[in-house]
Amino acid sequence: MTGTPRRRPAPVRDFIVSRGISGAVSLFIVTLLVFAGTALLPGDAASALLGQNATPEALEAIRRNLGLDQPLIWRYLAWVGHAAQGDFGQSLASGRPVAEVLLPRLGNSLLLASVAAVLLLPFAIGGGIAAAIWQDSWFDRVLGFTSMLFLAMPAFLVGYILIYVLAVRLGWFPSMSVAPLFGGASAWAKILALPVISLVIIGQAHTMKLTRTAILAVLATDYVLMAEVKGISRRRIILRHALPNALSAILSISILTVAYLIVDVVVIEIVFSYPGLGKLMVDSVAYRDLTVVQACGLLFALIFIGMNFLADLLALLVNPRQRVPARGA
Amino acid sequence: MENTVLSIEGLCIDARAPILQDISLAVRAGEIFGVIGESGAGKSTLAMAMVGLLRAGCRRVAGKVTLSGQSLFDLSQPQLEQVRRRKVSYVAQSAAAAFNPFYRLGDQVTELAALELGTPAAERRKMAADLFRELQLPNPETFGARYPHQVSGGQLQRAMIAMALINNPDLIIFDEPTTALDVTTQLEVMRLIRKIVTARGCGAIYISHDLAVVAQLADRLMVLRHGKVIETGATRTLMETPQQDYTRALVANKTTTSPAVQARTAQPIIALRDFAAGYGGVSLVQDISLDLSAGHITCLVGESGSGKTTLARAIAGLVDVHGGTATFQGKPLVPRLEDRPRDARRRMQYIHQLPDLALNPRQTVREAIGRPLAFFAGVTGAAAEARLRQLMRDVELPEEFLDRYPGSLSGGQKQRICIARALAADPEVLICDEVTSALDPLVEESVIQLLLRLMQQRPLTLLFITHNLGLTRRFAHEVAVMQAGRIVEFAPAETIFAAPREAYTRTLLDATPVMERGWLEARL
Amino acid sequence: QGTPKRGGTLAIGIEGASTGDTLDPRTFNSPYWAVAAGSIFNTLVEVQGPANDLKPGLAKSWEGSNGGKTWVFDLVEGATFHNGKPVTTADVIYSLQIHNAEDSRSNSRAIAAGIAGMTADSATRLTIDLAEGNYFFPAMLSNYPLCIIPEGTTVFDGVGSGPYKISRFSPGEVLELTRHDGYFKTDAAWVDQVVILAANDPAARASAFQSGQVQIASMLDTRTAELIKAMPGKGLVTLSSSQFVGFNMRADIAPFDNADLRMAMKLAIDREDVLRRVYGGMGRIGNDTPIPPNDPLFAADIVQNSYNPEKAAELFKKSGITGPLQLHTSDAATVPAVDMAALFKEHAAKAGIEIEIIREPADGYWANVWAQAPFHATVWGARPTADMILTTAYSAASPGNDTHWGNAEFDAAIAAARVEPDEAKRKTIYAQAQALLSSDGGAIIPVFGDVVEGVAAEVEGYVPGTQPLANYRAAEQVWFA
Amino acid sequence: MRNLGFLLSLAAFAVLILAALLAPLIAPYLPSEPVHAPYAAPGDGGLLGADSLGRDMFSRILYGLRYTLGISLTVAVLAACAGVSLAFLAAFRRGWTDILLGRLVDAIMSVPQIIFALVVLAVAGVSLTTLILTMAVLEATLFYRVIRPVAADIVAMDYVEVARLRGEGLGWYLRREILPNAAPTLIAEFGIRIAYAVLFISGLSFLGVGVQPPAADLGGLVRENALAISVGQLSPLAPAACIALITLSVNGIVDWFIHKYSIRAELG
Ligand SMILES: Nc1ncnc2c1ncn2[C@@H]1O[C@H](COP(=O)(O)OP(=O)(O)OP(=O)(O)O)[C@@H](O)[C@H]1O
Ligand SMILES: Nc1ncnc2c1ncn2[C@@H]1O[C@H](COP(=O)(O)OP(=O)(O)OP(=O)(O)O)[C@@H](O)[C@H]1O
Ligand SMILES: [Mg+2]
Ligand SMILES: [Mg+2]
Repeated sequence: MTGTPRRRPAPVRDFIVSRGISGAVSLFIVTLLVFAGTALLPGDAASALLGQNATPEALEAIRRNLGLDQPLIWRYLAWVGHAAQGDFGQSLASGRPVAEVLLPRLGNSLLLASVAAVLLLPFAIGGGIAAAIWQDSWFDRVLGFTSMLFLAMPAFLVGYILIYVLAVRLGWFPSMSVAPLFGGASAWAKILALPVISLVIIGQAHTMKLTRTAILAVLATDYVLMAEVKGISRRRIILRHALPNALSAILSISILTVAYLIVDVVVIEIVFSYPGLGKLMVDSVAYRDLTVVQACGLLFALIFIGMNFLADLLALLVNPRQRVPARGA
Repeated sequence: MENTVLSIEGLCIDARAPILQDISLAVRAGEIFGVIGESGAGKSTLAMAMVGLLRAGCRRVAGKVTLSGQSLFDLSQPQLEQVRRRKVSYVAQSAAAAFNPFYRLGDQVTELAALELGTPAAERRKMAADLFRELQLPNPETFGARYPHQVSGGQLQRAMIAMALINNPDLIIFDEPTTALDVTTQLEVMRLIRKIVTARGCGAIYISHDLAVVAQLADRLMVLRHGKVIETGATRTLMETPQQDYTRALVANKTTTSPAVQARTAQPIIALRDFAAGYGGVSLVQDISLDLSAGHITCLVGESGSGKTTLARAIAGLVDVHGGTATFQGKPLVPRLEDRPRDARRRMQYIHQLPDLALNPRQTVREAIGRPLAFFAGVTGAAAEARLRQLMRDVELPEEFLDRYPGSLSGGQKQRICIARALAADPEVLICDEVTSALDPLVEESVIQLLLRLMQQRPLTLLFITHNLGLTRRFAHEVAVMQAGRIVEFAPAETIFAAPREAYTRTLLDATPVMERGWLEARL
Repeated sequence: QGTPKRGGTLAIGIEGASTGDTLDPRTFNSPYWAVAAGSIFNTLVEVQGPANDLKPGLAKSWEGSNGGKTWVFDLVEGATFHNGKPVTTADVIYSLQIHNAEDSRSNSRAIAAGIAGMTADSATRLTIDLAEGNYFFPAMLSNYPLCIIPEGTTVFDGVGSGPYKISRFSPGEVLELTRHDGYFKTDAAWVDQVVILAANDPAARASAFQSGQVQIASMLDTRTAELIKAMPGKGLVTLSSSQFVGFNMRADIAPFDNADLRMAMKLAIDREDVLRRVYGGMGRIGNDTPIPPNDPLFAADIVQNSYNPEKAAELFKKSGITGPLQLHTSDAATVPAVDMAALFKEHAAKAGIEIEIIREPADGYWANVWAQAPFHATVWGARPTADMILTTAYSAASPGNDTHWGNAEFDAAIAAARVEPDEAKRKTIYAQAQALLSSDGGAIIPVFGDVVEGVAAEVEGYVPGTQPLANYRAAEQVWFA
Repeated sequence: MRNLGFLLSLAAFAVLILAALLAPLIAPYLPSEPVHAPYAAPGDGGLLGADSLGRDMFSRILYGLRYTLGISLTVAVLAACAGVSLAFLAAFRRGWTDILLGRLVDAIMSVPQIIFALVVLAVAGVSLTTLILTMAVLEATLFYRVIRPVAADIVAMDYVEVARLRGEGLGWYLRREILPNAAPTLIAEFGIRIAYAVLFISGLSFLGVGVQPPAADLGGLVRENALAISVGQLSPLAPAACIALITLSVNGIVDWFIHKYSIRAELG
């Protein structure tokens, strides 16, 4: 073998294919779950839509309109088919296209997640690395204890304390994070402040703990010991020998943190009335807004599966063992 | 001594319990100092201490380590690092784990040159290429561009030696550098080490648990056991006139031989014809024709990866059979384990290489041995108890061990339990896959003795897999030599050792170190 | 209070919004949409102040004749919609008619259905004929869903004639409005922008008000009111409102089709305790009718239902009903509803009646539980006239009859009151109706809690009415000091 | 240090369990009894003050503990039984069983848990049974994900092969070979799942789909009294602190356990 082969390395291609297939299978099961779950919601959509004034004829008409008279399988296929083209139908509650309802909320969720991630990741990952390097030092212990504390706290507690101290007492930030039209960027910053702070506080504990574990695993390897025996300085060992190898783990952790920030923040959205996807889904479940619930569920799963895929792919790309084929070319 | 590169005086290291006690030694430039000891004796701990490093949890209680005139444990961290960079190198047991998977080999090998001298990249590539050439690595110019996972174990080990040479050290520490390699590669690495030390005139520490290897390489020897020095001296003196019982036992000419056996019966107990087996459609062993004679010991030898285990497991029904025929006592052997009748499963017992993994840590010895009794023969209660005690006596273990968990037993004891468990089924054939290779030489010998005694007591046939040709020579009735999934030679032991027919068999025999003086020199 | 000033952005936090909201006036059915309607639209007639005085809206004057059966309205001149189109009688006719359309879910459908015919005498003069006489008809037209939109609107985009027009509408989230420059009332709409925030959670509303994020907050918890008032810059307005929280027993199905059981339940709740614990003492005892004691039409002479565990136990036994009664409640029917249910359970237990409380998620409550479960919490906002609440909530034919109680005598009484011009006689008729409701009706209305609203000190011009947020028209009234 | 933490955690957890068990004996009042003035401060209104209706906060917390702990423990036990047996089965059977279960678990886990629970509870209606079952299904997937690789490692051990060579039945493998060896991980995971379940049920109650009033678990208590927090009455923080104390003490115990048995701790 001379030199690395030019063509796209087979492991990456194989990975994309195999993970793509398994992701698709997961997604397929999710569509089944989501569809079955929402199709079983009590009181069918038609009567929910018409409320008290429902006459049998009107109900029948609406059912026909929504395709509710079709067999379940057919409805499922139609739904998946349309969804694949980005058409999630109309919101049963407001009659607007679901995509129109969803997109601004998705934007809000992404905004909140990315701002929180930008603040959270450097802090949490840096903290995790530092805690691993100075394992069992007072720094590590304090960090360990505080993160354990925050992991133990229910999210709404953090939210309420922040509202009380920063909004009610100090009046620094608005307590409700509803998007403002009048006021521009600084208003946005104020609106995002409290949910972001809560997410940073709650999320950092988890991310930091994962990072610390990942770094410790690398620091315990033979090649780090070897570098030490070679007389390489501590600093260089950490920066050049340990960190690159922990990189794939850190990348995965970061991406999964972002996924968590998009997807798993319902309680925070409720506490601050933040108009994100989670709140939309909670509200839509309450209104029996089937089409929106279906779309939300699918979107959540898609984000989650996609993020996991991305995490694994990045981990693969930074790891030469995975990226470059073994012997020969 | 003026040209002493390393001296250790009264070194004691504790973790929770003492690991090293009162170690003293001195190594001169140009000599190879051998350290021999069983697993866990403290060899690696000692090697680390030689570069002033203590593993996490370890504590130096007393003693001094002086390397190139500097007392390592008195130095500041930067000074210590400098000494490590300039004066000493270390070759680890597992090269695969000791190379950073993230960087190319060339960069890792020349990292110190870049750090210490600021050598530019182009020059470093040349340096590395020269070293690779010296170490007879393939394509020395481009070898450095590979990642660790792209080269073989033996090549990696040599790359590690190259890395050790880059800083022209006063002392190189080899910590079991050949343990993970097969005999032919081992011989090459041994030759290299000898050549380098002679050529460069540096001092070397060679650590191993294999007396034959150390005896060939080292000028002086130290025997380490349970963290204590048993004996130190010139290799020749030590080999010829050992002072301590332990050393004597190590050195002793192994006298056991195979038990006298009946002539080969016409009807083999197991017969394979054109047998092929493997995983997932790929045949890893092919064209196997082999007869196991009742009451005989058949040794299966061959280098690592040649398919020994695969073949044994195929016979046991654990690997898919792809073709050929197999008979057991004249009747066809059902390929799939699950399809075999219970009695067939009983009559053939398999003993694994690593007793640690073969015993369920959450079952007492009584449960482990008692289960086959209950399962195959339905023996329970008092009858079972009597059988259990008998089996413990058979494998020469105290009856109290019945209530112990495997965790509190030594490796040799565990392997005896595994043997007892196999015997509990009252088998006719025992398949032993390297059952002694994880054990220390003395323990290995006692287990072999046990097997031989058992064979005299009951009608047992043994298929014994090993890579230890010395053992095979003393012990086997027939030998089958495997290479690349085929049996290249199958003959009575005397024939194989006296007049090997195949070139491969000869290479294998030739590369196996023996304790005779001058063996390595003859092969340089 | 100083002189009115232009400028500023007013933020209002109020409950009752949802992601399914639309701008179709026929779907308006919550405080949030009442206030939104009051900011975007106009009705023909408005009510103002504690005495429910009728004021001109888009109609500058009106006149009833023919025993309250024929009404003539004259529209103001110069009123325009946000799109510049002038408001005409055609628009008014269209706006009222849509409530009676076939697919209408309007809570004002009954009002629209009572209209026998409408004639546009000119662009500004309109004659409305009613099927039956009703002297309260003008007041009824102040009901917020009856707001005026341009004729022919099919895509409901929120174009109205009101003081503010929509800049952004995010359902369940926020409604952002800017001043309508051509607004026909020249002494109103002082602030430049209005933001109406969906604040369904009472705690969120309270903290938004305290943190200064909103200047006006609806429905604050009475028990914590004092603590908020103590904060600098935070003013409170207390309304002796006819809004109430009650429990509905569906009189049409088992088990509450049993009158003894209904009375047993009415006697099994300790009204004094509810007033003290749920409303911090701020409110008035109710007598299971929607008419509060401070209303001039309140029937003071009829029997007051009050806590009597022994009698309740007796009636309960007599009813022959056993087993726990499931009471559905939710935050949607306000926090007091949840608390009151918990207290009710305690009180009833003393009478040997077991109540099992089912708490429903807030947001689906109105669609799925209210008016449907046999025993559930309800809340009714203040209405400008006694007739309206009695008709909407208790007449057999009304879609809003959430107790499903049908009593011909009662229906006849309120129909008679509507056409009775004599006040004293009217009062007697209403007393009779109240007696029927109180003794037989399906509603338990223990207390009329005062409504506490937060109005920041810098907000001026706020005229409290009987309905929340200055009869829902706070946005056009106030200015910043 | 770790031992101290362990002892403190153990003590705290024991106290909490005892408090829950003995609630009727310890609590000065019934949890539903309005005995103080609404929002009475600690001191005038019992040990921890009163809630909005004047019910005794301390008594309500004691009874709330019963719900929170009872539900969490039940959920963890159910989830462990289901998740662990499926994980064992998948690790042992391999093939389609493994693939199908793995995909199903992946799919369930790719919908955020709280959303999943909300949908299911909306479909099935909120009751103690549906609540516990829903949570148990979700937790079972987490059990599965952690235990399956552990079980797979064990299945790959030679001693399992020894049993296979003998021809043992499925029951023997699962009960005698895999279970005892997976036990430390399982116990640690069990602890983690309890802590998670505590937070989960609190979250659901907070969203209004958990324990129904007037009964309240700790999360429900926080929600009920959220209003008081916003006006600076801090007594509702007591139930929240209680939730934190439970999870903290369980974590402390698990941490020690993980350390003692050198279990590779899987997070999240
Ligand atoms: N950090 C440590 N803490 C506690 N005990 C340790 C530590 N490192 C090693 N030990 C123990 O010290 C003893 C000696 O270990 P060491 O690795 O030096 O043995 P060795 O002779 O190199 O064995 P092997 O042949 O298996 O490599 C062993 O019993 C080991 O368990
Ligand atoms: N489960 C498996 N699936 C696929 N290939 C395997 C499997 N197990 C072993 N092999 C491959 O089969 C070949 C023969 O392996 P086997 O273990 O039989 O060799 P061996 O002679 O026993 O070696 P050693 O001396 O190292 O034990 C090797 O190349 C190995 O990589
Ligand atoms: Mg070692
Ligand atoms: Mg092998």
